Amino acid sequence: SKAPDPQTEARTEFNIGWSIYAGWMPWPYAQQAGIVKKWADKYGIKINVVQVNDYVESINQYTAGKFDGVTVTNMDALTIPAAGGKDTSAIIVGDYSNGNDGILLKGANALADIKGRQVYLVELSVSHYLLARGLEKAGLKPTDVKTINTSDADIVSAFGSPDARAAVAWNPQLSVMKGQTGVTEVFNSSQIPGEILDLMVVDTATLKANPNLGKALAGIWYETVALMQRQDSKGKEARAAMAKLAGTTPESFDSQLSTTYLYTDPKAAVAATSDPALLKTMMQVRDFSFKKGLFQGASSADAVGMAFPGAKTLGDPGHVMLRFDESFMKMAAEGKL
Amino acid sequence: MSALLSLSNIWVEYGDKIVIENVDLDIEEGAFVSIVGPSGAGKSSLLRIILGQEIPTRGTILLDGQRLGGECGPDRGVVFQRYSVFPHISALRNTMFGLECEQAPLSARLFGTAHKAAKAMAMEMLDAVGLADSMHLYPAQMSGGMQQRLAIAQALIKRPRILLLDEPFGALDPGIRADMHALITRLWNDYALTIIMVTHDIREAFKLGTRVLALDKRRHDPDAPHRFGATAVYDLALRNRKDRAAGEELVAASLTPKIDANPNTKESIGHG
Amino acid sequence: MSALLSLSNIWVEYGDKIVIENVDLDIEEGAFVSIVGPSGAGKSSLLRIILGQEIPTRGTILLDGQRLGGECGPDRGVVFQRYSVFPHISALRNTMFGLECEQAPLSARLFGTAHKAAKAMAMEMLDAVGLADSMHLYPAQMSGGMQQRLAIAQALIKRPRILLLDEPFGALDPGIRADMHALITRLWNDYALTIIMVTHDIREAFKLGTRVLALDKRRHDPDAPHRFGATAVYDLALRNRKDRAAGEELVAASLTPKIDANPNTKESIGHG
Amino acid sequence: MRWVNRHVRRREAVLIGAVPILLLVLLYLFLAAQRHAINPLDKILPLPGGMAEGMANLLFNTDQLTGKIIFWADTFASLQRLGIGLGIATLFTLLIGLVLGVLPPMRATFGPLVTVIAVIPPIALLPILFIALGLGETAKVALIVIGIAPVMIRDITAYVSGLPREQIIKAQTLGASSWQIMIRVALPQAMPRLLHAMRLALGPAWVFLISAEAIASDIGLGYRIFLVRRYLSMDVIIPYVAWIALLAIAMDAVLVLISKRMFPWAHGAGH
Amino acid sequence: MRWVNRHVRRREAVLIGAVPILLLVLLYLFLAAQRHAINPLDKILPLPGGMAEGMANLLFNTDQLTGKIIFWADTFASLQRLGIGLGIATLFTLLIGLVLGVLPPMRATFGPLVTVIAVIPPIALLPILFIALGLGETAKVALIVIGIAPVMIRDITAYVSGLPREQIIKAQTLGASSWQIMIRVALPQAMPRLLHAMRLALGPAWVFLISAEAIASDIGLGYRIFLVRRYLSMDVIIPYVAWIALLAIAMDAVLVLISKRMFPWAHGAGH
Ligand SMILES: Nc1ncnc2c1ncn2[C@@H]1O[C@H](COP(=O)(O)OP(=O)(O)OP(=O)(O)O)[C@@H](O)[C@H]1O
Ligand SMILES: Nc1ncnc2c1ncn2[C@@H]1O[C@H](COP(=O)(O)OP(=O)(O)OP(=O)(O)O)[C@@H](O)[C@H]1O
Ligand SMILES: [Mg+2]
Ligand SMILES: [Mg+2]
Repeated sequence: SKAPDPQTEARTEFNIGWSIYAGWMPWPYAQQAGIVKKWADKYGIKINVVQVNDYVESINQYTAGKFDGVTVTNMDALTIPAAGGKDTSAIIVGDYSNGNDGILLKGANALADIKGRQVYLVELSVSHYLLARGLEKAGLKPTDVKTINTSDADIVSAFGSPDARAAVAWNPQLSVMKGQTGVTEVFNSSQIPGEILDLMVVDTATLKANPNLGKALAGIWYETVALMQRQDSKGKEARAAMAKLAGTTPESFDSQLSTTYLYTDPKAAVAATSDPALLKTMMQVRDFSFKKGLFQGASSADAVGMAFPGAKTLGDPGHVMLRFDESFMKMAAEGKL
Repeated sequence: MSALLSLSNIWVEYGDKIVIENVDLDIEEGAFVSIVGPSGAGKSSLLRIILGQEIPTRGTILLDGQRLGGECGPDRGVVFQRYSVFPHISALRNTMFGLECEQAPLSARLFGTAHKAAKAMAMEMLDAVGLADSMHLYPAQMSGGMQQRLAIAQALIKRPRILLLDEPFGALDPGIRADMHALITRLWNDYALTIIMVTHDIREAFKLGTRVLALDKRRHDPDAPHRFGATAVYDLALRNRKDRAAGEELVAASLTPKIDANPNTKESIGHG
Repeated sequence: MSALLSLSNIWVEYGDKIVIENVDLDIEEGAFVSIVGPSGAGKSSLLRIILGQEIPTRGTILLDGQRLGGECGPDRGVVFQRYSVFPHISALRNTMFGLECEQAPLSARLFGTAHKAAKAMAMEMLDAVGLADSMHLYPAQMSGGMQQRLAIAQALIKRPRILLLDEPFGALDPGIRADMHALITRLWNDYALTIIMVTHDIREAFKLGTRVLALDKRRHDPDAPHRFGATAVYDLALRNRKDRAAGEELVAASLTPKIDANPNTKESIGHG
Repeated sequence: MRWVNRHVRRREAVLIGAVPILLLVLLYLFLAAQRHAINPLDKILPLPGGMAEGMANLLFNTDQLTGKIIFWADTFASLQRLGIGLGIATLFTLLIGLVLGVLPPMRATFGPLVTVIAVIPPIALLPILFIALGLGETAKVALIVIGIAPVMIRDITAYVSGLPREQIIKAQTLGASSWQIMIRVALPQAMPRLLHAMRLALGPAWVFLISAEAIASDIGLGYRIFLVRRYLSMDVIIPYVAWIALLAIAMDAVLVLISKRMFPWAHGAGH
Repeated sequence: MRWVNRHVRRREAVLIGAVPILLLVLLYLFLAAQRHAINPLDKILPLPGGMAEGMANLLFNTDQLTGKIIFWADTFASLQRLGIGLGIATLFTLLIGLVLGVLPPMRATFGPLVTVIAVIPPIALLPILFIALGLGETAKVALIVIGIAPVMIRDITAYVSGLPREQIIKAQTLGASSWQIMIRVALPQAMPRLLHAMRLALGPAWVFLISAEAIASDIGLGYRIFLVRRYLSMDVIIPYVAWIALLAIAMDAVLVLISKRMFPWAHGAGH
């Protein structure tokens, strides 16, 4: 809170927060491998990639202005910073969850069997969203289950208790929980493809004042993703390093990647971002969030506006707080970085 | 041996320091032993050893021919020099404590008639030490002398076979002190107690005791003043008044101050 | 008024209980006041009030004509009845404490020559109370009498204008007690101290004091024994030996026990 | 008058003691107003108006599922857990602390075990706790007990074993057995210290309660705080935390009162 | 011999004290073996072999980034945070505890504030803490300090203000000012209790350290525990927790030793 607002000033040093998730591991790896420094130097800036062990806290810190950018899902970007009045731009659509989130039951193998059970999940998260979508598809009402808020750090051990007979989780926790005896995955995010997106978002004002930040981030991302996709020893080495950073084995990390639909090619990412389907997805996410009361105090689901490529908007156009900005991905696609 | 208590070759040492050296002592059942001696000579230490609170570094103590194992029990009662009573209970309950422990092994509390009887006994004892009016006070609300009397009442009510008293009347005025003398003499007679009392009042020692033990430092080595090794320098059995008077003079003379006293002081010793 | 200390209409009450009632007292500079009286009469309470540790429920105390505000300072030294010294420092440091506080307001510790000088003074004082050999002991390693002497040394080294002593020689044997009498008399003479001493030894009171105050209960109401309201029943100024002898007899007779004593006891009173 | 001697009267003390707390509140308001002047939508330090709005929903609307007002339901659930946890911990402390404090062989045998349990951070071993005790109320209460009891036990053990040896000797000369010493000498004297230990444990007890409710729960003050933390809803978190502090201070005051009423000898100045 | 009187010699005590801990370890091994008999892949109670495997990687491989062995790097980072946190908390305790304990007006004024701070669960206000202090070392150390200092301060304040009034009076008659009473009477006598308070604070200090590392960190014992928790890698968590316990017990032993060496008067039985 110094006199000149740091978010509208041109600056040279930026902090980007990240937390452990298969689709976000390229960030710390890029830092470790010197890719971050390479791109930052190119644009004459300095980027600190800071790990936050607790996902929620990383978003809180971003909302509070301690980070200029953060890795986040589309739903949390909408309901946390955007709904909190922080104008946020999603500049990289990294991947969508293609099975990285799932609903697990013990001693049952159909989603319909979830009826009447207590479901352990991180409430008001993408897990909650996935559960809502699953229930909808199974023809169940939200009141057919009772949710128990469970911290993401503890959900694996909580599910180990005989008390817990249903849970919703994401990877890497999901893969561990699935491995327990008598557990079946009855629904997962591959059945709602493209609805759970993993993003890199930055503060809109900062981005406007420092477009170089967006360029550097896009440059870092696509170089790293390209590297990790390689099937040679270099790519394998990169993936092994990421696995280690995530605290797991290369095999487990590869299996997590297999349920992550990475937009390795910037063109694909641009296409996905410009696809009208994104509007539909975000509408669904928004309506769910509003129903759950996540737009604090707002009178309608339209209260928080969203902007999409091609000047399309959703909700209140005078109060746009979340912008899907494809321009940096486009530059990467066109090799202009 | 017919001795109730028999100490042989007792030493008390603290590291390099020798406090008590080679004390041999036989105490008969029913004796009233007064122990006198200069401050710091080891009187309290000796009492603590007989009590079983401390174990001598050398030597053995036999009680009824049995070796004492560093444990004290209801056969030995004690009034400590720094009269310590239980701070968390009233004077009455402090006095009843011994009775309650004896009669209610499990709850250590009495009810109904047993309680009434114990209370009556305790009140009688408190009356004897002049604390009848103060029975509901906590120790912190009492004067020094009152606490000392409470400690006496607490120990006497159990009528222990051996009663160890460490300067029990130190904080009392002459009037109450005389009452206490009477009380202790009566209980000693009535219950055939064996009493060992430390006192710094030589007259008191000779008045009450049937035997007076003077403990004093054996060595005054300026190079090792802490290795004084006190022992019994006099051990006088008193059968009659003549014995008493002679003994008192002897002991008072031997325990006079070593520092040159001014005339004023000298005069007082003449009196003593 | 030329009185150093002037108490007027002092009352000490605990709730319903009246301990001291309407005490008026003027103490001249240089006086040596002995206070005697039965246990629980309020002697220590009176001392605590003069010390400033407690505030009387009624009445005023003037020191040099100034009202005492419930605070004590280096002008008044004290030896408490339960001789309390600092448990965490050695005898030597306990004795040096007052000097260190005076000379080093900030660190309360002395170094170099100042330390040496203070240490020499403290050692001299410890020698005077017979603790020269024990200067490195902690209080817990000392006998009762040694702790009491340490408390005396600690208070005396400051040479306070007013010295308040609450049964300071209670735990001492006659030899050392005589030494202490000599010491205190010498300091009182040399430094023109004003001393107020509580004692239960009437002979000591008359031997040392220039004035003897006998505090006793004013009422013995069986329905309200706790509202005794002690006050000064005798206040004797002593100028010569005849005064002393007469006073001693008077006070001793008036403070005799109220309970019927057995023959054995009676005899001792004759001696006292 | 020297500061050591300036005693403050009861009623004045309450007033004086309130001043720094009020200043803290004022400081908060000042900082919040400052942040809001720069960014009216600031979420981190909400103004009282914002908090009132944030709380209104929880205070006046009933929950559809349970039909209860959320705020009171949360309070009740948390207080129940805390009360049971604190109660069990206190009971354990009394039993174990007395036995270990009075009986040297027991202290030698189990003292090190208590130390080991005390220094193991329970939140690191949650998985084992879940398996042993499930995910229900038991586990939450157990976490509180495991969190606070070892510290309390160690404190009481140290206190009891440090009682003047003269008292133990004296009791024995009066015929007291080990058991009688335990219940008549050690227990009553340990009580004021136990109440003191409970007071000191109140803070940690709330921490463990909140941690437990953060892990798996669907009601409770800690649950609500961690739920809305996702949205940085400090407008709810701060009133909730203030409420927790208020509850804890009330408990603290009650414990002080109990101690003064029931154990006057431990508080009366004596001389 | 009555149990109250059975004193255990130093060397025997160490042996006897080890027995329950060994039994606990045996119980663990028994339960783990039982679970593995049912499900050889059980992750919750790993067998020693499994733990050795789990730890091998952390113990023998160096981290590419830092070139250090992860286990030692974690240990060093955590110990540093803990040490600084504990040190600052102790310093605060000494300063504030003494001032509040000795000077009644200060106690009346700031005592309630300390109580309020003590009962506010710091983990509920983590967002504010991290925002105010950043995500670096400061915030982690601060969480430890805020977590343990208030309890310690309250304990020392209560202890100091409970020193026998005679001592304070005596010191004044010897000419001591409030300040001198503080440093020469209260401070040295509070030291053994302070060391006791530090010992009791060790457990909570580790809890807060782990909580802080769980949220924002990239190195440390707590970080590692929470990192592998996602995979239920009890084969790493349990050795780490055992290591934490060992470190804490070593610190505890050091504190006891310091107390006995430096303040013999507080431990010597006297009479
Ligand atoms: N807090 C208190 N509550 C009630 N009564 C008290 C309290 N403090 C002291 N008293 C009473 O005050 C009276 C006087 O006590 P004080 O200590 O002054 O007696 P004393 O004359 O010094 O007796 P001693 O010679 O035995 O030391 C006693 O009867 C005692 O019971
Ligand atoms: N823990 C200890 N360490 C060193 N010396 C000790 C210890 N305990 C006692 N002493 C010494 O033992 C000696 C005897 O002490 P004791 O209490 O038996 O004396 P006392 O004859 O009762 O004296 P008093 O008449 O003054 O009470 C003293 O010189 C004392 O310094
Ligand atoms: Mg003695
Ligand atoms: Mg008195």
